[in-house]
Amino acid sequence: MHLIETMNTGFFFLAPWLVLAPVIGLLVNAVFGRQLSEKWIGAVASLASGTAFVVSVLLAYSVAVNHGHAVSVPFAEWIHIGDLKLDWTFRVDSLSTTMMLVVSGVGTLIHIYAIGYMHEDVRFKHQEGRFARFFIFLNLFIAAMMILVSGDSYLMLFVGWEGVGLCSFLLIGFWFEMDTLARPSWANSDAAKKAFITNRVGDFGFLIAGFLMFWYLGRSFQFDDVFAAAPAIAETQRWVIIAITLFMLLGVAGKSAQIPLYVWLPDAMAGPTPVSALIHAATMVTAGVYLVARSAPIYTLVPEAQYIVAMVGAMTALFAATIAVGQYDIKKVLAYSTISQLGFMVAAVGMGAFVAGMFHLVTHAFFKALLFLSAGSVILGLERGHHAHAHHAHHEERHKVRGKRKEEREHEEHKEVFDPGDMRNMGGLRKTMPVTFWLYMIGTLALAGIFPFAGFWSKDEILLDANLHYTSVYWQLTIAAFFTAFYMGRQIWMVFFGEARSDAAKSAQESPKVMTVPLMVLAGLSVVGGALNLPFEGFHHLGHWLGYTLGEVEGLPLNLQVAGISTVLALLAIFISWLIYGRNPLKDHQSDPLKRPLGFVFTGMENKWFVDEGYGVLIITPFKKLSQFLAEVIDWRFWHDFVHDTVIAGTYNWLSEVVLNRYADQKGIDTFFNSWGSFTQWLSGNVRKIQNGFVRSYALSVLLGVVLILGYLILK
Amino acid sequence: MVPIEYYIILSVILFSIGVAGVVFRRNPLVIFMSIELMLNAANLAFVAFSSVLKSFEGQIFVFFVIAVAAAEVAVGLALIVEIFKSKRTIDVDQLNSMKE
Amino acid sequence: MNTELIVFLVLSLVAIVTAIVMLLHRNPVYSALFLVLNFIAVAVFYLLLGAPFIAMAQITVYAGAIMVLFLFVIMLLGAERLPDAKVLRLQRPLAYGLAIVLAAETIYLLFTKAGSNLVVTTPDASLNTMESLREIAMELFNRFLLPFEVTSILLLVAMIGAIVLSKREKGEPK
Amino acid sequence: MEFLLQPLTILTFLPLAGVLVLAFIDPGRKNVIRWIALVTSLVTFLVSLWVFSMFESSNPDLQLEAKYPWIQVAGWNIYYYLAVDGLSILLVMLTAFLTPISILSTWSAVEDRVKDFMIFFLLLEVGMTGVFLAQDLFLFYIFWEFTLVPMYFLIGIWGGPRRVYAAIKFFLYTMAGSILMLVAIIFLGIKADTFNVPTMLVRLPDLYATGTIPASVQMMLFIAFAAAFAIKVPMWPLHSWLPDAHVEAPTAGSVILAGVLLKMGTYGFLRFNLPLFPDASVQAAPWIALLATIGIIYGAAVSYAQSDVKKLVAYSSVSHLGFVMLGLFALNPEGVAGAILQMVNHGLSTGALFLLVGMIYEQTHTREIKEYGGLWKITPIFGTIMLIASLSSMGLPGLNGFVGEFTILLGAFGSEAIGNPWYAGISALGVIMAAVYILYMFQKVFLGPAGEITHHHELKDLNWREIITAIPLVVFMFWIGLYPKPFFDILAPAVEKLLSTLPL
Amino acid sequence: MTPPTFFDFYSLLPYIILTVWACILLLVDLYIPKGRKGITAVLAAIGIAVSLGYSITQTGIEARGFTDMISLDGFSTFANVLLLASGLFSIALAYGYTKRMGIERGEYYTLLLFSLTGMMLMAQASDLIIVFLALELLSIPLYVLSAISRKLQSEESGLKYFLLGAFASGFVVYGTALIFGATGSTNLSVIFTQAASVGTSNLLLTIGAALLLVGFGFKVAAVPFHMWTPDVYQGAPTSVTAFMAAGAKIAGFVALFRVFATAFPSIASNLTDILWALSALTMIVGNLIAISQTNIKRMLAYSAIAHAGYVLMAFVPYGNETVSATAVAAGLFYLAAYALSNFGSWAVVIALEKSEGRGLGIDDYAGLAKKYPALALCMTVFMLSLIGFPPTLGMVGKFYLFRSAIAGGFTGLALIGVITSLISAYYYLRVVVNMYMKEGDPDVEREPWLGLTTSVTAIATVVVSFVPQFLFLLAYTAVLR
Repeated sequence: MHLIETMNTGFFFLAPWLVLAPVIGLLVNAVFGRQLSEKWIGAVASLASGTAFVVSVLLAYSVAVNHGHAVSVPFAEWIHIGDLKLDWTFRVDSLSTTMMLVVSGVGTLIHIYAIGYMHEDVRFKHQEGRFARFFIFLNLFIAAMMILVSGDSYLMLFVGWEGVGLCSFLLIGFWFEMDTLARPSWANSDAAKKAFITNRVGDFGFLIAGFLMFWYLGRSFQFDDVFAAAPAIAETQRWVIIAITLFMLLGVAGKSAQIPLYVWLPDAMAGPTPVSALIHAATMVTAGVYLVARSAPIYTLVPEAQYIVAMVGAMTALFAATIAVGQYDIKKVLAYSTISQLGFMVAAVGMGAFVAGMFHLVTHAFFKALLFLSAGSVILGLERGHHAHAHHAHHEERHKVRGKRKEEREHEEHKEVFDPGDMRNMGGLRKTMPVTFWLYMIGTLALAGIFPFAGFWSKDEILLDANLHYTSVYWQLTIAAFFTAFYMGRQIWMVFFGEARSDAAKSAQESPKVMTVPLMVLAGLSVVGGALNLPFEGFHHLGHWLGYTLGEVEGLPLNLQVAGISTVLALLAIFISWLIYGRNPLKDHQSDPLKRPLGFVFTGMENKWFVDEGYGVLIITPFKKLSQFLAEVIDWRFWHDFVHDTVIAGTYNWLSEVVLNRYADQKGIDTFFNSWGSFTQWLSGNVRKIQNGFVRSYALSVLLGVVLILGYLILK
Repeated sequence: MVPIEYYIILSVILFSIGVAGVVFRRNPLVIFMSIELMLNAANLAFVAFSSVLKSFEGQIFVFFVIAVAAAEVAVGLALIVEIFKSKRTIDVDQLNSMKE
Repeated sequence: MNTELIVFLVLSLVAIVTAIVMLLHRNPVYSALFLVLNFIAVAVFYLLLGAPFIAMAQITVYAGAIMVLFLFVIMLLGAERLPDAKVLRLQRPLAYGLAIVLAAETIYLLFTKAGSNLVVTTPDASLNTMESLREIAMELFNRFLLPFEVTSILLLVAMIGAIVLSKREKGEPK
Repeated sequence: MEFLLQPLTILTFLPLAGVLVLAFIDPGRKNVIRWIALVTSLVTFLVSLWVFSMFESSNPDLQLEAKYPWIQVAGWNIYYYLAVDGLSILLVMLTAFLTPISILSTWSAVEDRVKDFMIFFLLLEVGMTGVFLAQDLFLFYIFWEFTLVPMYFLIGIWGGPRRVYAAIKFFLYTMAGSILMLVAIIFLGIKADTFNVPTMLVRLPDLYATGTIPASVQMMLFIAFAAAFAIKVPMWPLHSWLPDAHVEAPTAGSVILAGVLLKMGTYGFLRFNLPLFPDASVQAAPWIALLATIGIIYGAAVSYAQSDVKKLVAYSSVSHLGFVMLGLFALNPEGVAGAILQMVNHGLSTGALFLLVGMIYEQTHTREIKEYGGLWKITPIFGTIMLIASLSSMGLPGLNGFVGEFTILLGAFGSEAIGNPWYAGISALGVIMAAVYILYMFQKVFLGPAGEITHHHELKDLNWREIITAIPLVVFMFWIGLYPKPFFDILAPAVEKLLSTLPL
Repeated sequence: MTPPTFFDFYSLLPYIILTVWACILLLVDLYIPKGRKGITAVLAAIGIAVSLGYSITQTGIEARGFTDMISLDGFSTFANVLLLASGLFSIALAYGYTKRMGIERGEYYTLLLFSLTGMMLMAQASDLIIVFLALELLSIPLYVLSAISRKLQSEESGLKYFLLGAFASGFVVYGTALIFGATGSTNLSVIFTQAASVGTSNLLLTIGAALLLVGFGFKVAAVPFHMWTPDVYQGAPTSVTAFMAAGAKIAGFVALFRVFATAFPSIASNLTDILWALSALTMIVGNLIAISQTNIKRMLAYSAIAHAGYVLMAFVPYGNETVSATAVAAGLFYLAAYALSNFGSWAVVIALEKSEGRGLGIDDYAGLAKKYPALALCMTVFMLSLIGFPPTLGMVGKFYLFRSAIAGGFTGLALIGVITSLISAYYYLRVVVNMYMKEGDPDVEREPWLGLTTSVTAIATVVVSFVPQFLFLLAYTAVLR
């Protein structure tokens, strides 16, 4: 660890600007957003993100020229109390710069793309005012993500970790008053909430891991301190390390959408498509992978935990892939695909194949962003087609309802709701949207792992490692790879081939340049991205680069058997998908041809194996019931009303009735006053019965007093 | 000679009778008489003690008690008469207009 | 058993019986008359105890003036015999009970439990002289000057009080 | 009369000057009255800044002492003794800070008997500041009880439909706790022959060591003090008055109640229970931690089931204050400092929540969650500020709530006094649950389709006055969240000093 | 044969002035035309003021006079000042009220002065004879005053007070007789020396003291000797009630303190438990019953009972050498605090009382704060003071009481005290609730003397709570040694 002062070359001092640039961008838009035009807003936001990218490049360069030495750039003190010393310190090393480059690079491209996308999206939804808000959130996300990847302690990482969770919430709920089909609904906001809360469950794991770390591993959250202390503890208190890693795994599962916490990610597709691309495919969801990679020195101490991580990843990869097969929504397919691919990465880092995991992370960022953005392009294309069609048809009607509110009008216009994301509404788009089609093809091939696209190399490396370490993981991943190719093939055939199955698809229009150009860049990267880390001696660039941080690992040579099996399976899958979907294109309103042969299995896939419903029954409903019970029965009726108002009051009532009073009379109780008062009041009402106005009784009372006093003196 | 205890016991008995009268009679005049009986019992005790202790103080106290009793009677009887004028009865049980 | 004791016992019997009759008699006139008897009996005790001055005061002030006033008022108000009590029926037995307990407690405390405290002696009749009367007078105007004056004020106040209570201002309802 | 010129005296009693001026104003001139109250509270805030500028944060001892013999008859040894140290300065500042904000929030909310309202409010400020500054138990007790009176009126006169019930309940509950404390105070005062806390701290160890005050009595004293403070906090299960008081109180009252009055309870634990009864504190720590943990989980769960926004926020206080208690009785620097900071945080965030809920209530006159919906679209500024306050309340890193909650949980997790990490571990679940109920509230009110209420009311976004009211709170949420160092610098020396006296 | 000296008279000067003044007033009143009895009131007030002035000059002087019948010391001076001040307040309250209620009679003030002399004598008495005579001297005018209104309730209250008062004096006389029998004297200092030589086993003395306690307990309205209080307080004209509630109670306590602290310390171990029980019972019963009252006069009557319990609490450990001084001082201090709040609250009651005797329900206070904010504020101060809540003198007073109880080792009693204070908060606050939180249209008599009394007592209640030193000092120097 070197401090900035000792370094003579490099741009390390720029590190804070990774965060500051997007923050400035978002502040500019927040303050002046109303005055600025859409172009300016987009430009400011993209510039902010671009600045972060430039800084990332400079930092990467600096790391390179300093032979990969990790450098800490202190920025400010944060929390100093007792043994706790937390600072805002940036850590620049090869691992973090890799992430920075991916985040800011892909992020900038998506910013640019979003200028075009959101321009149309806000218009279709008649919400022009929201354009600026979107970019504010995007910049906020970049800032948070930068904090996450550049932090030099677990806590700073956690700050970014929660920050991106917030952005995810805000962006998923961007269209918070509607569902994905722009109908007034709670659906989008539900999805947003679900994402945040699920993430928080993961964060809980992270927090506990952090606490354990602090109290057992050297009272620090600094990566270096923790790593330094870990080996000794692993000798003496092994359970601590295991607990830390497993609790951290819970965090990883939350953020990177692994079993059992992946459920939020498919719903997150409620956000605008650039969000899906940026947050829910390329960057945020990979934070978990980054975390495990970052914690490599801890994980390698406990192989049993590593095995669990790998198994979780592998199972997720396979499980999500099966669901993807049964989806009709173009983005849902990609969402499950993302979960599945994240499973690959988590499995990789779990096995200790950190480089492979990171490699796949990078390439996946390229091609999955590409796929999502292209999907967005498709959706907007359909939307345009739909509007062109609908505008014509409903022109007359609109005049009549001008007086009504915008949404209501919107409402009535779309009585028959058109879903531009449903693949069953598509078909034959390769003719109307050729550019998008080709870009989508590249993404698909990369994802399916076809040689020589980027995905082939990275996935292959994971499979290589899996083959070496855990056979079960290897086979699960291989099968998942097969499914991947299959559902992507299915998608291509359904979306771009065959005949258009809707009016909108017929009149779909290609997207503007501002959207397609970034896609082309991503497509290029998806093609050549594999070159980062080819499995040949001397070409392990990424491995070497990450080796600065993770320790030099010898790159694995190409194993033709593994590569062969996966390639053959992928091609086979695409072929089968052609047999089913390509040869006989889907007709309008025709159900999925797989439905009949697979039966309930397909129903399971289609309905996500009913996991959401299971959670509903097992966790959400019981929690709701419990809290209702606590609130209404325990707290209010029992504690507030019963104990305070009835028990205390009742006991005294009973006492006063039995002991003091034969003429119980409740009229005196002023119901206005609180119950505690009324019990004493009642009691006192009974006592005062003795106060009956008779002189004789009063004298008796005096006499009684005297007799008692004398009696006491006798007894004393 | 009669032992002092006898006097004291007698005085206690008279006092108790007076107390009982105050407690259960309803005619304020009789109540008042009972109070006089109590004072009288106290006086008896005083004189008895005074005689034993060979001190005049007790007797003098008794003298003052008698004077005070006279003063009380003046006021008390006036009150009773007034009440009778207003209410046409002197039953103390009827004096409960304020029991709430 | 000497004569004095016999006198004492007889008189005390008289005193107690008259007191009880005073207590129980339903006609207040009889009550008042029995009280006078009681006072007279007590006055004799005073004589026995060597306090002739007090005995005289007892008879003139108490039995004479005060009780006459009582009788006067009773006659004025019509010697009302109150109807039976409708409420607090328990009052009477309670009063008996508690009064007996009170007497028993006091006697027990004074003579059984505390036994030794009271110096049990017989009264000294030597006080029973004219000399002692003079002494009382001297005491009264020397040591007890202040109480004496206060008593005078007290009587004045009682007088004012009685007047205030009975005198109606002009225009007040009768 | 020299004591009148002491900074802390001025700070405490300055609002009285406003009260005096107000007393001679015609009740009909409402705006004049409002301005006078506002200016008074602002000047008080300026004085608090002046006090703060004189405060040396590196000094762990009591500072700016104003100590004058007050009642020195018959062995009473009562001093007029105000002083501030790292434990209290933040709360003093919070009080001075929240009062003008609350007054500003009543500008259009209180139309009825404005003069009385402002007088009570300023009196309340006197009491609260006094509680945080008093170093003599007698003086403390006076301020402590005195705060009840104006608050009682604020709830009872300007509150909701069941205001009288709530006001009386509030009064009796709080008083029920403090009377036990009164007995304990007197007992201590007699044993130590002084009511002056610093002196008492010097004398008590001897009394404990020699057995003049045996351990069991120390525990009873601890409990007597704790009774007063725990009701005020309120700790589970003594929280039953809180929902009533909060729901019925007027907005400004809720803000102050949540923002400052509840802190008096936790502050009491910190200032009196810990140093005065060190052995008992250490002994009681696991039990308090248990109650705090139950409170955290219970409060969060109950919040989630509320249909009334204000009630939801009120119950969230039970949960949040549970964190504070957990931190205090972690008895390590992380926990205690975090707890103090969390007191401030809770004042800011829950104060802001009540403020904002009040602003919308003023327009709609309903607090039923289900009648709302989609407000963010109609009132974007309001929604954004509410979002920030909500996030702060649920402890999002970067905002103030996180710093407090994290340090508390961290402290409690490794606390020797509590003895096991389970309480902190379970309490951390409260972080999830906080997200559940806060997001539930935020979603149902601000997200989703436009609710029923928007059909009946033309909702307006915040006006300038309301924005000005809310912005300072937001600024501090970010400040403490991003750069809490100055705050911890203030706390650390005093906390270290406090903990050094505990038998750990 | 030693004629009384100048010192004898000097030691009793305030009393003598007042007595003489009262006698003269009685004559002067004859020449004051009906309907202008306000002049009598002013004259009476002047007399009290003169007496008060002399009383104040006696501060710090200790003397004994009239063959040790009376003593002048800090205690008596404090009590005299307190009593005379109460007298002034009582006249202020009566000034307009008597006219409004049609009971404006010159004798009213004369009787008041005589009663006051009785109270003062009570404070100075150092012989049981004087105690007894003073007791009667203060009581008899009160019996008459209670019945001075021609209303049935008033007469009824007078008779009840009289019968029960005489009954209680019977116990006092009998108790005195027993004490005399045990010690051979009625002089307090003689009793003290005699009693000390015999010790705690002297049951004759103990019973005598217990019977005295009954008598004093009756005067201060301690449970179970309290039952006359609500009826009498309710029936008597309110201005008389106020005087009774303060003056008679102070006098009763002063006598209790004086007699017990100077004569009976040696038998404290016998009496402490009795005092404990009386105090606890009084606090509990008084406060509990007060809750259900709907008539403010009755409510204040029960509150007066309850306060007797608090004062008694301080006195429970009176036998403890180190504590008894504080106990007496605390009691005196509290009595002063109580008297202030008492007169204030009665003044408000009078202001709201209608000539028909209406306006006495607690409901009649609804809306007072809106219409008469100053009056409502004052009433709030009094209520808070009676609860024992800062910033009022009542709080300081209660603190003092609890302190001496705890110092004497009676923490349990202090606990009962604080808990019953909590209970009392409930009914006092109900008045405040009515005034501030309910709608109503109360009507208030605006009388200058009433207003003055209300504001002076309210301000004093608050201000003195911040600067209680001088009162502390006075109370502390007033302790009996």
